Amino acid sequence: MENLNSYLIMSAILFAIGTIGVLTRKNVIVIFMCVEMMLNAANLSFVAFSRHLGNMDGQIFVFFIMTVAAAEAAVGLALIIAFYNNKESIDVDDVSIMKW
Amino acid sequence: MSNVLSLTTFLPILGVLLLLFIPKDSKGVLRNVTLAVTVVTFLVSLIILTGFQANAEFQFAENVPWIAAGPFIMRYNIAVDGISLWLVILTTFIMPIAVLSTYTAVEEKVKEYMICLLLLETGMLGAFISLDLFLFYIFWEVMLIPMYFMIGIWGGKNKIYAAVKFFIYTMVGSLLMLVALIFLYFKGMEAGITDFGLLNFFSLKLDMATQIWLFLAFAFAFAIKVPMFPLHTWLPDAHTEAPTAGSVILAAVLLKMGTYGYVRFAIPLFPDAAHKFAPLIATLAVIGIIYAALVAMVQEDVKKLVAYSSVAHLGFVMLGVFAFNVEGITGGMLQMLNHGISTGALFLIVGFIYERRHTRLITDFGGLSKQMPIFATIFMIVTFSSVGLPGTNGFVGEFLILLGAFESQLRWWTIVATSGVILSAVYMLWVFQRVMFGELDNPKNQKLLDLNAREIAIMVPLLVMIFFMGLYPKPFIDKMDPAIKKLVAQVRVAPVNAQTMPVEAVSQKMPAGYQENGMPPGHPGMETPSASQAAPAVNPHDAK
Amino acid sequence: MFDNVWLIPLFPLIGFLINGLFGKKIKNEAVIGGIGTLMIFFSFLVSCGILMQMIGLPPEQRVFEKVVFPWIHCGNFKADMAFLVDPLSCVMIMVVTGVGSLIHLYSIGYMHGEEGFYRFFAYLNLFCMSMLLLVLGSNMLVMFIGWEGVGLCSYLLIGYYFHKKSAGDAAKKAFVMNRVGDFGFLIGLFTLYWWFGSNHNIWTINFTEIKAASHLLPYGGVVTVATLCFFVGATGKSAQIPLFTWLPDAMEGPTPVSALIHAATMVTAGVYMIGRMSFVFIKSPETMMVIAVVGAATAIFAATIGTAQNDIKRVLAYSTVSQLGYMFLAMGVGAFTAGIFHLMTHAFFKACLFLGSGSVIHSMHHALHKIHSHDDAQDMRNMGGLRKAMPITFITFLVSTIAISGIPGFSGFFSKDEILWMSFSNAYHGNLNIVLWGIGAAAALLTAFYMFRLVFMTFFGECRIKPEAKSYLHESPLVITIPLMVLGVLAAVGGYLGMPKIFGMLPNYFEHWLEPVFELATEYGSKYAQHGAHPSHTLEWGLMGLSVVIALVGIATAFTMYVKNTELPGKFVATFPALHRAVYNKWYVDELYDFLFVNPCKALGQFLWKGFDIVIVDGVVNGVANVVMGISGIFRYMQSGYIYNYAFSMALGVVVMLGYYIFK
Amino acid sequence: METLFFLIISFVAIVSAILVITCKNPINSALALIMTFFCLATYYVMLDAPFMAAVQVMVYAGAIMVLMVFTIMLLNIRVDSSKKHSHKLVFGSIIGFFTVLNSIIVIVKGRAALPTGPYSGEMIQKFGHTELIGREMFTNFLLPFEVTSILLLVAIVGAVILAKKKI
Repeated sequence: MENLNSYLIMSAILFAIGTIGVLTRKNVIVIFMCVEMMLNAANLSFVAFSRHLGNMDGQIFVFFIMTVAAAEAAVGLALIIAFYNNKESIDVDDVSIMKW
Repeated sequence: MSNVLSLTTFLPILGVLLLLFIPKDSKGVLRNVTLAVTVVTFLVSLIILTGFQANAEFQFAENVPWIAAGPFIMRYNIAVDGISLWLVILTTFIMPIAVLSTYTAVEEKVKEYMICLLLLETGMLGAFISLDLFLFYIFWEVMLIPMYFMIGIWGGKNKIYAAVKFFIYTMVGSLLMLVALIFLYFKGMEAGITDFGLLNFFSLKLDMATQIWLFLAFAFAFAIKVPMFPLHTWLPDAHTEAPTAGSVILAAVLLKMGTYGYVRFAIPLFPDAAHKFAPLIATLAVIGIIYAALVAMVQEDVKKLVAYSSVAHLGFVMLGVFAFNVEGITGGMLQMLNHGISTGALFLIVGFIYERRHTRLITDFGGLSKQMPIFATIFMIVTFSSVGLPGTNGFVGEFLILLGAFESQLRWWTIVATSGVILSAVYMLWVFQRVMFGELDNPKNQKLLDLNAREIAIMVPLLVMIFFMGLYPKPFIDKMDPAIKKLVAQVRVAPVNAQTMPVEAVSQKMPAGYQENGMPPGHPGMETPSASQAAPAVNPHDAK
Repeated sequence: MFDNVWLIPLFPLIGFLINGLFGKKIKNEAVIGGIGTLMIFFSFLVSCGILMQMIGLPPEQRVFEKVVFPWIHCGNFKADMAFLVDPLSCVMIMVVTGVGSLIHLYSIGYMHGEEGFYRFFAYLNLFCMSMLLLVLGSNMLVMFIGWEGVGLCSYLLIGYYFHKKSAGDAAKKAFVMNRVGDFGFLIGLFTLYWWFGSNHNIWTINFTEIKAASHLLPYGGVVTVATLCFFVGATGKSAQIPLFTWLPDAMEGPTPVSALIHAATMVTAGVYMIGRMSFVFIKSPETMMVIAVVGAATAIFAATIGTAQNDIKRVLAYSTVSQLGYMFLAMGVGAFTAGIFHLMTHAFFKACLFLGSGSVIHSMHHALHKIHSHDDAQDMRNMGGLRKAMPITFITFLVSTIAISGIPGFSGFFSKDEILWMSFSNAYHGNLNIVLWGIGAAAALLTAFYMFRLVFMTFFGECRIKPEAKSYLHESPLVITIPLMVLGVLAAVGGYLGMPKIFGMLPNYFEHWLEPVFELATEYGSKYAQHGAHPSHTLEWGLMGLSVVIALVGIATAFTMYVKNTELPGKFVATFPALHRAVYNKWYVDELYDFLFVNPCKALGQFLWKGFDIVIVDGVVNGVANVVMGISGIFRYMQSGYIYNYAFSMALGVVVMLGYYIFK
Repeated sequence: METLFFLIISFVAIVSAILVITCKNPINSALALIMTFFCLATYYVMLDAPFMAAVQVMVYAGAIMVLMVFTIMLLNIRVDSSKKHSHKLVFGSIIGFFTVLNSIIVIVKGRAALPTGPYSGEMIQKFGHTELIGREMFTNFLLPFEVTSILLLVAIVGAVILAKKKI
């Protein structure tokens, strides 16, 4: 087993890359994938800590996060399809009616 | 049957659940189910009425732990006494009538409308029976939301403005009350009170400055709801824009929340401050009476006129309540019921003609008596009830209020207020004359139909109550009397206490004679209230 | 019998309910009218029974109180639905039910064919019930139910022809003016209740209890305040200055209503109330003086207006106001018995006069209707010479006119002369007495004048109605003339019940009858009365003769002006145009009130609504809202709607917060 | 040996993660993301959590990514049409940089708590990871586990409604 810190740093890097993706990309699906990546980064921390502390709770949480991710994927993709049906586009810049 | 009170309160919610399973297009079913739910609620509430013992105790009490969040302990603590009993009954009584009045008035979004009505009923009932300050606050807010939607969705032309105005006005008051409530709770914690139970706070001895601030916060919230001059301007707008049932409920029950709040919370919690502010509040009440009457006189819209007359009537209630004697408060309580019935009936009447003509301008009418004799008769009876003619309900309350206020230190206020009796006759009769009398010259009015069976069925219970309460108010007074006597005893000691400061200032100059008079230093004259409270106070922890 | 006193108001109530609820379905006028009339007649029978029983009792036992059910009990306050039977209320119930029955009977004929026939009888019964509650109430609150109840019925009946705007206006005016009076009544009630309660711990509004405790009341002071307030109530109900203007307008109602409500019963409620509480009123010399002065002033003031009116009913209305002034004058000079006596005789002759005028109007209306003329059936200028067409009406009318004018032998003479004599000889008002008497006498002159003017214009001279209508003029049916005849007889002989002692022919039954009611008041009054030399019989005879002469002068003037020399009135008007205009327009009192009260109220209301409510209160509220909206209008540009902007700010926030905790 | 393996895996993970956010074609991004997920599964194996690794592969790499790829295909979006990418990239990179910086400082400066739980490496070897996690899941976390099913149900209903209707 490797040192805890290295896993955490790895997790941080993946999370940051995911953030950058969410902030910079315009394609909704890619943004969505980046969100998944951020969730996975968090999962990694959970598992690493769980192993370090000798406690299963973290892994159970990961399990739940995966469930949520699955649910999110289902609903989110449905939303994207609905959006595409309306706008013929999946560009987030086209979703700007949520303003003043 | 120990939790009949909860049953009454939450039956409408069950009704909401039932409604959820009914398709929204079957309007008839929706209406009938709602009506059935409200009628059943009324019947259940009659159990409370018949089982109620005419004493000063809180009855049908239910007290279970509810939320315990750190230092905050809220309990589901409900009960009725003579003060809230009749308001509960009034609420359950008015609801079927209000529902019945919407059968043809509301055609869009019937399901949502009915759900709003039922939620509103739960909110109102809950607020009347809560003995836990926090629970009260929650119900208080619960009432607000359905009403907001009722005005905002099913209202008239200017509905959004009216709804938002109503909401913001009420919300400002509520938030002040919330702050005061939490402050009061912390004060209570210092004195060893562990939850929000209202009865615990009665024995809390607050110093004058605290009392004043807390009273002001509470009074402000309630004054908006009453509404008292000059915080009344939301009322005409809300009433004019609200659908008929909304106006009826607003007038009949929601406004009573304000006055009830004074009787149940603001005055007994802060008796000294209440006494200190009595002249001010009486002044506002009297201004309200005269002012609203004068303004009502020149209204062009019938509904607005009725709304202003509400302000005047509730001014009377406030005057009676702040007389701090049995007659005044009994009169105030009776007047609340009377106003609920008479003004509710007036709004229904306005609703009837609005449904037929889609206008409420007085000038559009005239001579309707000829075309609608039944309507004319009912309108007249209700008008005279509103004017306070002896033999109708309006008189008993108004008379007791004026009598009580005249006995108290508010004598001069009373004399001015009594002149409101004249003005009320002026504006009510004038509008009656302009709508019902004269030539039937508007061609649109010549084809008007008289009331149908449903509309008559709506009005008959109200008319019966108008005469019953006017001719035989004894059962009403008897049930509320002990509770009011207790309240008066609780409050009456205060004048001595209110003079604490000057008396103590004087007593320092001549300590010898004064202290020997049996006045314990610090809280002169406070023995009596604690004694009177010791007996009835239901300890919330034991009650379970 | 006393125990059944509650039946008296109950019968009319039943009649009201039957006619009110089912009258529309019944349709048959005879049934409706029959129910209405019979119900009040039953009350009359019960009243007779009570009267008989009371006559059989010794005077000091003639008080009986019957609690029907408890009404308002609250704290110290206690008011039961209870009835008080004593000689005074006995007189009143006899008058109300007796005259009431006759007028009901009359109405069957008079209202024949009217659209709301059932409505009329329902209201009439309701009125009788309220009036009976008023006179029978054993406490002020029951009295007040009746007090307002009669106001209500008056409202309903004046507004009976609701399609006429003037009727609606008049009804409203009557109710509102009555309300002004009620305001006074209530304040008076409160004052008395509060004073007794806080000073002597006697919390009561019961007449008997107040009477028992009345020795505690001081002279003047709080009693003056209370009684003045009560008197305001009385002025409203009994149409005295300053609240008299509603009564002439009330003539918009059907004529039987005018007879019953606005002549015989309701308007006398104020007098009755003062009589009922004489033991309180007498304790305030100031109030007594005010009452006397107001009464006298009203008597003369209304009489002057009466001389210039052309509407037959309006003349009678002003005459009523004037006669009520007499009654108040009597009350004010402590001659309670005389006041009540005049109340009774006035009920007879004025009811007869109104019904007679109704008969005339009925006939005129019928005739004008036949020729499709729109001439006013009530305008005396259209009448004349009717005595041949309507002999019974004429005779009864004439008898009543003689009675009201104060010709010896008829009822009005005894009561009016008693009042005049008492106002001259009473011991309360000192030098004011002569003035009071003078005004009373002057009013008597005017009364005789305008009443005979009315008779002459209506029944004598040329017939001024369009010739083609003449043949349609005829005597009214029996159902109308029978009440006229009964009342005519009563107007003639009713006075013998209370013949002044000075005549020595008959004992003054009336005075003896009411003695137990008023003796306490007399006793209190004697405490401050200035007893001068006892006025001699010669003086009394002299004044009596003088008043007869005055009446005759009035009659003679009227005869000259309206029979012999009919150009005289025109000349008179031409000579004093301003005076005539003022009198004709009722001294512009209505306009004055409009200017002083009505218009300012409306203007104030408008100002408060448009100025205060909308501009100031709502302005502040909306202003706050607008400020919030303005500020948020700037901040809203932060909401670009682009998701990455929101995500960016969120991420930035997280980073900054984290950074703060790390680097702090 | 293990360190080297860790570094290789890390390298692959970071490169594929960067590919996710840089590829123009969403399909490519998706494939890169699958790669990242595999790397994470490898980490889990290294952390003595084989069950988690299996789930990771099945749920993420299998189910979710297939769903995504389907969506991409369904919508037939080829190339990200973004033009003004640069300034956003700068801001995004700054945020990303500071995120990493913050995290690393926390990780380096902070000290993890000492092991408290009973699940040591030996224990996992002895009983098997799947059994341990199952025991935990169906005893202490039974209620949340069941609630999860409702969440999924709601998600299914939501997805069906959203995808079906023309909103």
